[in-house]
Amino acid sequence: MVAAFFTDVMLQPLGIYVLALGAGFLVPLFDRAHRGSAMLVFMGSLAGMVAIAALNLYAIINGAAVIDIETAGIAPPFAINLRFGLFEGGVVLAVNIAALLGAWHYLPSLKQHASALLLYLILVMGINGMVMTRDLFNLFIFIEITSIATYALIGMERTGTVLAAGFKYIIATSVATAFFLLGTIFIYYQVGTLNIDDIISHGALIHGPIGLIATLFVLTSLLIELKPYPANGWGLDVYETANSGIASLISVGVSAGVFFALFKLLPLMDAYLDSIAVVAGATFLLSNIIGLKQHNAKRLLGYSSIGQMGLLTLALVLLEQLDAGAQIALVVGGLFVNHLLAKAGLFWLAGIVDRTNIKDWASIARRPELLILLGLMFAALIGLPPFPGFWAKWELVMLLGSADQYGWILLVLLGSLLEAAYLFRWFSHARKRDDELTEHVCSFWQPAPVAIAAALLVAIGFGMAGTMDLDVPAMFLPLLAGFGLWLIDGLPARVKQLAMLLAVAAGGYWLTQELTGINQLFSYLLVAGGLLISIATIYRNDVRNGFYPLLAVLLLSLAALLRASTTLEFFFSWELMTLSSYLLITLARAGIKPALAYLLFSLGSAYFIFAGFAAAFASTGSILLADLGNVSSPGLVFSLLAAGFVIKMGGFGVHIWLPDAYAEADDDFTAMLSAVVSKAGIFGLVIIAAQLGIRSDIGLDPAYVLGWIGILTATFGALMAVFQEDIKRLVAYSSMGQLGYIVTGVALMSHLGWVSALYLTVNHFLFKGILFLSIAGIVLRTNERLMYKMGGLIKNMPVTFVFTMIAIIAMSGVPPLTGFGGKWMLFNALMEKGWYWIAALAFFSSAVAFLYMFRLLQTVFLGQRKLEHAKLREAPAILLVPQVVMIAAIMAISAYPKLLLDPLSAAINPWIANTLVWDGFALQTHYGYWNAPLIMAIVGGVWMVPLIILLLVSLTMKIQKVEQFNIVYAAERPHRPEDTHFAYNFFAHYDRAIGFLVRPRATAFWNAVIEWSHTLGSSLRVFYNGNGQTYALFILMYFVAMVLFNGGLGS
Amino acid sequence: MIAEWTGKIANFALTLLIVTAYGLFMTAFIERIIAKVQGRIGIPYWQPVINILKNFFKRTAVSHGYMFYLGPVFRIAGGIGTLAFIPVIYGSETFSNFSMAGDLFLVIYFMFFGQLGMALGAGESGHPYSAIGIARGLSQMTAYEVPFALAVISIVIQYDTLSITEIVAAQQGGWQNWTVFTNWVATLAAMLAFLGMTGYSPFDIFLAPQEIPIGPPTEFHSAYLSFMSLNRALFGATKLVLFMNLFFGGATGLIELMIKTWLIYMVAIVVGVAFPRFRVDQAIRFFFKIPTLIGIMSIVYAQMMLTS
Amino acid sequence: MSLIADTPISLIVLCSGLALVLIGLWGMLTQRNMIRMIVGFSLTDTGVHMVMVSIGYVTGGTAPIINDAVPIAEAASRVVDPVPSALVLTAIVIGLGVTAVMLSVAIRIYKARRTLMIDECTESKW
Amino acid sequence: MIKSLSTEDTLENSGLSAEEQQLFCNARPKAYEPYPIKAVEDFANWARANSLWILAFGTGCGAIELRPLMTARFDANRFGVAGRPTPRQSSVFVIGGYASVKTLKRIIRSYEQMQGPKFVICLGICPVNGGMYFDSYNTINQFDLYLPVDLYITGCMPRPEVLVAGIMELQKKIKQGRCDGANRYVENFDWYKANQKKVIKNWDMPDYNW
Repeated sequence: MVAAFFTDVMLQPLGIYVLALGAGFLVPLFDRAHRGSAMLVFMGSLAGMVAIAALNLYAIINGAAVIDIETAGIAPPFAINLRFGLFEGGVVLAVNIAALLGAWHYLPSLKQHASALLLYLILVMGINGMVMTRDLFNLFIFIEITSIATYALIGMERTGTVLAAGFKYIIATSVATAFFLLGTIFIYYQVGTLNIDDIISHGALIHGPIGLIATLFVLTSLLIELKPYPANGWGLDVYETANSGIASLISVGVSAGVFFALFKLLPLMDAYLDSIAVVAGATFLLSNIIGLKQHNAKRLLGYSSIGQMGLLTLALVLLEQLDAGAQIALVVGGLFVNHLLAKAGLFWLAGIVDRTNIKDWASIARRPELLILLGLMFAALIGLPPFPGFWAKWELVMLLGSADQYGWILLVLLGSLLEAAYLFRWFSHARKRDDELTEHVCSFWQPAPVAIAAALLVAIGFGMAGTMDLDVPAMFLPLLAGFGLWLIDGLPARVKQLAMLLAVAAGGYWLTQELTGINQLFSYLLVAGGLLISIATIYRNDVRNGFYPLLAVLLLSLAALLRASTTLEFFFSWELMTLSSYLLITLARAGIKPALAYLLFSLGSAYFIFAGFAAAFASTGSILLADLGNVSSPGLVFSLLAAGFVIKMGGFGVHIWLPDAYAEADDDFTAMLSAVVSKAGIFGLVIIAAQLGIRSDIGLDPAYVLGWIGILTATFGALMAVFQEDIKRLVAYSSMGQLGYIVTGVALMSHLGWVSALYLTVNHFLFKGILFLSIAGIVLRTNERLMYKMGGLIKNMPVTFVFTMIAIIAMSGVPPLTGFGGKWMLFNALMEKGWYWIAALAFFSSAVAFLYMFRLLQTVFLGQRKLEHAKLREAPAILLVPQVVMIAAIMAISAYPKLLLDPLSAAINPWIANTLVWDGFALQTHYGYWNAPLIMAIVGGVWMVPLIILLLVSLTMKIQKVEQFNIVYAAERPHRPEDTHFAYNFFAHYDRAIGFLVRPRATAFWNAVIEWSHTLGSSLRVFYNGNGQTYALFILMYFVAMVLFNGGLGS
Repeated sequence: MIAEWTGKIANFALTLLIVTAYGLFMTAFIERIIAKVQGRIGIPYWQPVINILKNFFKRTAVSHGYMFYLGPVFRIAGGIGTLAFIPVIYGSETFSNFSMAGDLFLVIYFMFFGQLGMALGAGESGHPYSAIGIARGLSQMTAYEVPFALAVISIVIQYDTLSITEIVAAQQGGWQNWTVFTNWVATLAAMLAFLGMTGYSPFDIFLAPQEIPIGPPTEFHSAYLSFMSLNRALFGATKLVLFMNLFFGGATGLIELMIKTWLIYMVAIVVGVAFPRFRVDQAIRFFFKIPTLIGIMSIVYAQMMLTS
Repeated sequence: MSLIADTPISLIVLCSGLALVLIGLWGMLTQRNMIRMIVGFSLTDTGVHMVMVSIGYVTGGTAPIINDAVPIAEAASRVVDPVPSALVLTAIVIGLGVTAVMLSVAIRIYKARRTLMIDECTESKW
Repeated sequence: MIKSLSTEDTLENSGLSAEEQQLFCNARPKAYEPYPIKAVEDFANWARANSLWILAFGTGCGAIELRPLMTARFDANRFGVAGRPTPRQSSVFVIGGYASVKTLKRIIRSYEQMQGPKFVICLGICPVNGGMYFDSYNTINQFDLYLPVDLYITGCMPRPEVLVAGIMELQKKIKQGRCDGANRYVENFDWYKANQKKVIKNWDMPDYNW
């Protein structure tokens, strides 16, 4: 009998109500007896709700029928009925889980009054009811129950601020619900039933002004409950002031219920889909803009929450419009779960950390677990892989693309970018090691709910990945490796380094083994090269928490990028690479601020690529990279993708993130960034060029523009490098310039152009790797980055000097080393193409490059050595080892370029017919010829002969090796190395001549952009003046506006 | 094979000898002309040789380090190499050198080889004046490279080749085929750049014998110095040969070579004797204005030639 | 006189209900005192209830009790629709609850900050 | 070839602080033998004689007499004479008239920075016996106590013609191989140093300025 009751009632969805009400009665009783047991009952009943929802959902997923509960045993419409279908089940389960975890977090403050426990239960039950009920009036009742419970919970607080916010909330929602009631009754008046299904089936009966008013009242009050801009100040105030537990439940639970109600009633709203979309889209975008100005943690979360609800509504409506009902589960469901868990988790985190101003969040800088949770939640919110939001956004954008809704795509991506801006700014604040801030203390168990939420997010994201067509093991390998290494992050550095190298080697090999063609070439460059450079990381043996796992993630995601066969896989790995490199930059002490810029620009580039892929999908309907070539509008797709890749490579105008990021990152990681990571952009560029660029119908224009961008990047990169004092910034700018040549080479869309581009790519990898590793050694020894504070180091670090010199000759393009080949081929290709102006600029920029190259050698290695540097030792051997390998490669390629050129041209031949003509050792082009081995021999000869002569002559002389101050100093003697070493502002005269070209205009522009957006934000939030009546007025005006907008007067 | 290459090397050695001797002679000759302008007699013709020998016969020297020691070697290697890649006399196997190794682009880039090595050597001397001189010289170089590059591009468009031999071949058959007449715009730009290249006044600030005693070579002396003065003669002559090949129809014999190069050199000398010195930033701005403009025009001109 | 007599009672109720709603809103938007705002709310609420009742009324109808006085055949035309009345009961209860919570919150606000003026509770904004 | 220092041929640069010691070379200068083959030595001397690079360092009032040498009137270029702004490259040091103590310090440094063979010409009477400054507290009365002199051209002031004559005389001496001032300086290095340090009180430079 009991068992029967158990199975028939308790395990049914109805059991949720039974549990809630039953526990509601029991809690006060137990509370009288014993507080602990009351809490036990409370948690038990919540857990029970979760269990019931889970069991029934499981049953339904396994094909059980949708459960219809008819109260009082009478069929609808004569009695209220509830429904527990797939969607209801999912939402209910999610909400209950959030409620359970929220209760865990909220318990400390809940348990002060037993009634609070009761109210919490009622609140949860109300949400469940909103989701399940199929009766319009019943929906109203559940809304009110939820609201009352919420009011009461807020009212529990004693502080005036919270109460005031609560009162505004009450006023606002009660006005809204009053209208809901009116709408309901008018609908009943016309349809004669309250059962939602019947109403929908007799939707035709809703007609005339009354019908319009009725539906609009219902719709608008639901929208109001979802807090649309600008009628949402009341919600923000509650988010800001209320306890994090209640705020989280309002943000995810109540909104979820209302949102689902909207979803249920949507069939009635067909006429108003557009206005809903506009409202939702505006809310998403504008609340994210306003978020930029916000520094109050919980209010910021409120803005983000409102924005996310807007995005959800927008997605729902757009899918409805494109009648892509099939994807609702994936897109809306994904976004919903993402928002639910991440936002709830963030509210709880805010409760735990309990710092109002996000600038004070540095207090958790030394709490890695809190930081990781924060980062995970943020990543999930802006839809980075592997979280559900990523897949949902991907699907959404693809759908929008295929419907040519580019405006909406722009809005979604822009909003996400803004959200990323303020969320990760917050993360940067939290990362700052600010010592005077008191460190945050919290018990070990306090973050547990957040952790569980994060785990659920990852798990769901992983699950969703299974439903996409995606090579899951390959794509998740980086994360897996990173996780594994993170587990052993406590071990000594040497062990971690070894494990990292092994993991990358094995994983990289497995990922890239069966690649061919260009991908294979890049796999040597990115994976093998990355491995080579990461050997250098051994030169440090401090702890470096998180460095090695992230490095593994980075390198393996690069490998996965090469392996990607679909745009989805490509984008997935791309985002993974962006995220991991961002975090790696933040690991450096001063790297946090530049890292933010790096991340934002990288996300910008990623979104360009995203849009490009969407456009491609729109025209081909396939996400295979191989099908990119068949798009009907190659110009658009090419431009979008190229823009993305150029941003990632620090193209002219969007380069401002590059120098700071390169300069402030860890020294060995800078080498990785410049030599390896930057190649990802080149890879993408080459791929799309191969797929789209050589299409005849694309027209030369995008490629020509790309060529100009490339050469301008090269020129200005070189010019700006000339005026740097910081050695790393100098080489960073030079990196930018060199990449510019490569962009131009790719843009040439000719065989020779591509060969030169790839050749330059390999060359750039070699010499930039050497340069940055030598710099790492120098900085390690001198603890300086300003070049004028060094000097004369050739005496202490001869090996480093020689390596640097070779690298610089290889970069400068002076024969006989590799650089010349690249320049020669590029020049020939440019002439063949007839791009004479670009050729001239290329010539000029490579001449300018000499200035900074010489400055680097002169001011660091030559000139006067400082007294304190007299005892410096040579750079550590482990830093030199990779350099030796790269020097060897440079020498080999210089002496015998065929070694490199044959595979390069073989990789290109599938796309463009080979044009390399070999005459013996000499490479022939239409214009000229280049016989590298002979050049090498001649240069060797003409260098050896005078050397021998000089040695012979030296035999007849007494040559005295002298010290640094034995110089002709106008019949005086030098006094301090500092004032004898000509290094600071080395090219002052050059600055006087053409310095006006390199005043930081791009920086000024981007700063202005930041300024504008913040100003816009502050002017958009004037509505939130904190006055409850103003808020109520806005709500009223919202109703009026909706009615007018939807032709209320017309009909 | 071996014989062939030894032959080539022997030929090149001969060319090297002749060009160097000619360069030294030219230096003295120009000195004497300047002297005449100033109403003096001037140095004997063999003076440059004596100076070089004198420096070789120095018995003491100092060294600031291995890069300082190698600087002059790099310098003269740059000179010799540049010559090695240029065919000196058209149609003569003996004087074609190793021009089969690379084209005009190689020559232009190899010119930097010596300058870079020299700069490093001077840098290690630790003398501030060296660094200043090099900083000025390099900046000026980037400036005059612009009109020069434009002119080169223009004639590459015109002759549709980068091979110096072919460029010369295209100018054979009468003075009217010389670039200076067929593409005078490019020649004008290039000759303006040439003023900067030779490093005579008004573009000799980076040597500035008074303010920064003779700039980069301040610390060099003895054998180092003689290497460098040898190179100065050789490199100067090489540049003349290059300009003659590119713009003045090359030479079919030694006499023609000498007359033409002498005339080309005279341009720089006349300007140098007539004009005072530019400050380096003035020099840079100068090259970025009129000469660059002319260079741009020269490319347009060449394209018009192609179309018509 | 006759005008009022002719107009059906339900219409009068409806109009006055709507009027009440507007008056209530006017009160909530203009009165700064929270208690007055709450009064405004309950006016609105009552107005809504009146509207609901008026919707269900059938002119000259009797109570919705099916007996020999009202045969089933004529029920639809003769009896008042019972549903709105039922709804109104629930609505009243809920309105009551909401008003109660409002008042208690208002009281607490007064305790906490010694004022009932809504425009003095604007510290959380922007 | 570049030779490494052994202990006995180093100087203790007592004028320098310990910190500065490492910045200056402390090797003792070495004398050089003539070339083993006589013909080579003669040829070398001929070359040296015909390429006299004068250090452009006017140490006294006589410097004014050096300038006209390069003008059209005297045109010393004919004899291979040229001015050179850096001692490293010049081979002749013309002490233009009196040398004050203050200047002597610079003269010594510049002389030591010249590469041998190097020659010193004393111009005017002052370097011989102080001339009109014979009782001045800060003028060197007898120059060859401090540096080896190869040629005196007396007079106050000698005109450029005399200077030209002197240069030709110097050339003659050089050709005969009789100008070994540099070696004399090295051989009697300690004596010269002692004299120099006697008059130069603030000796803040290495004992030999390489």
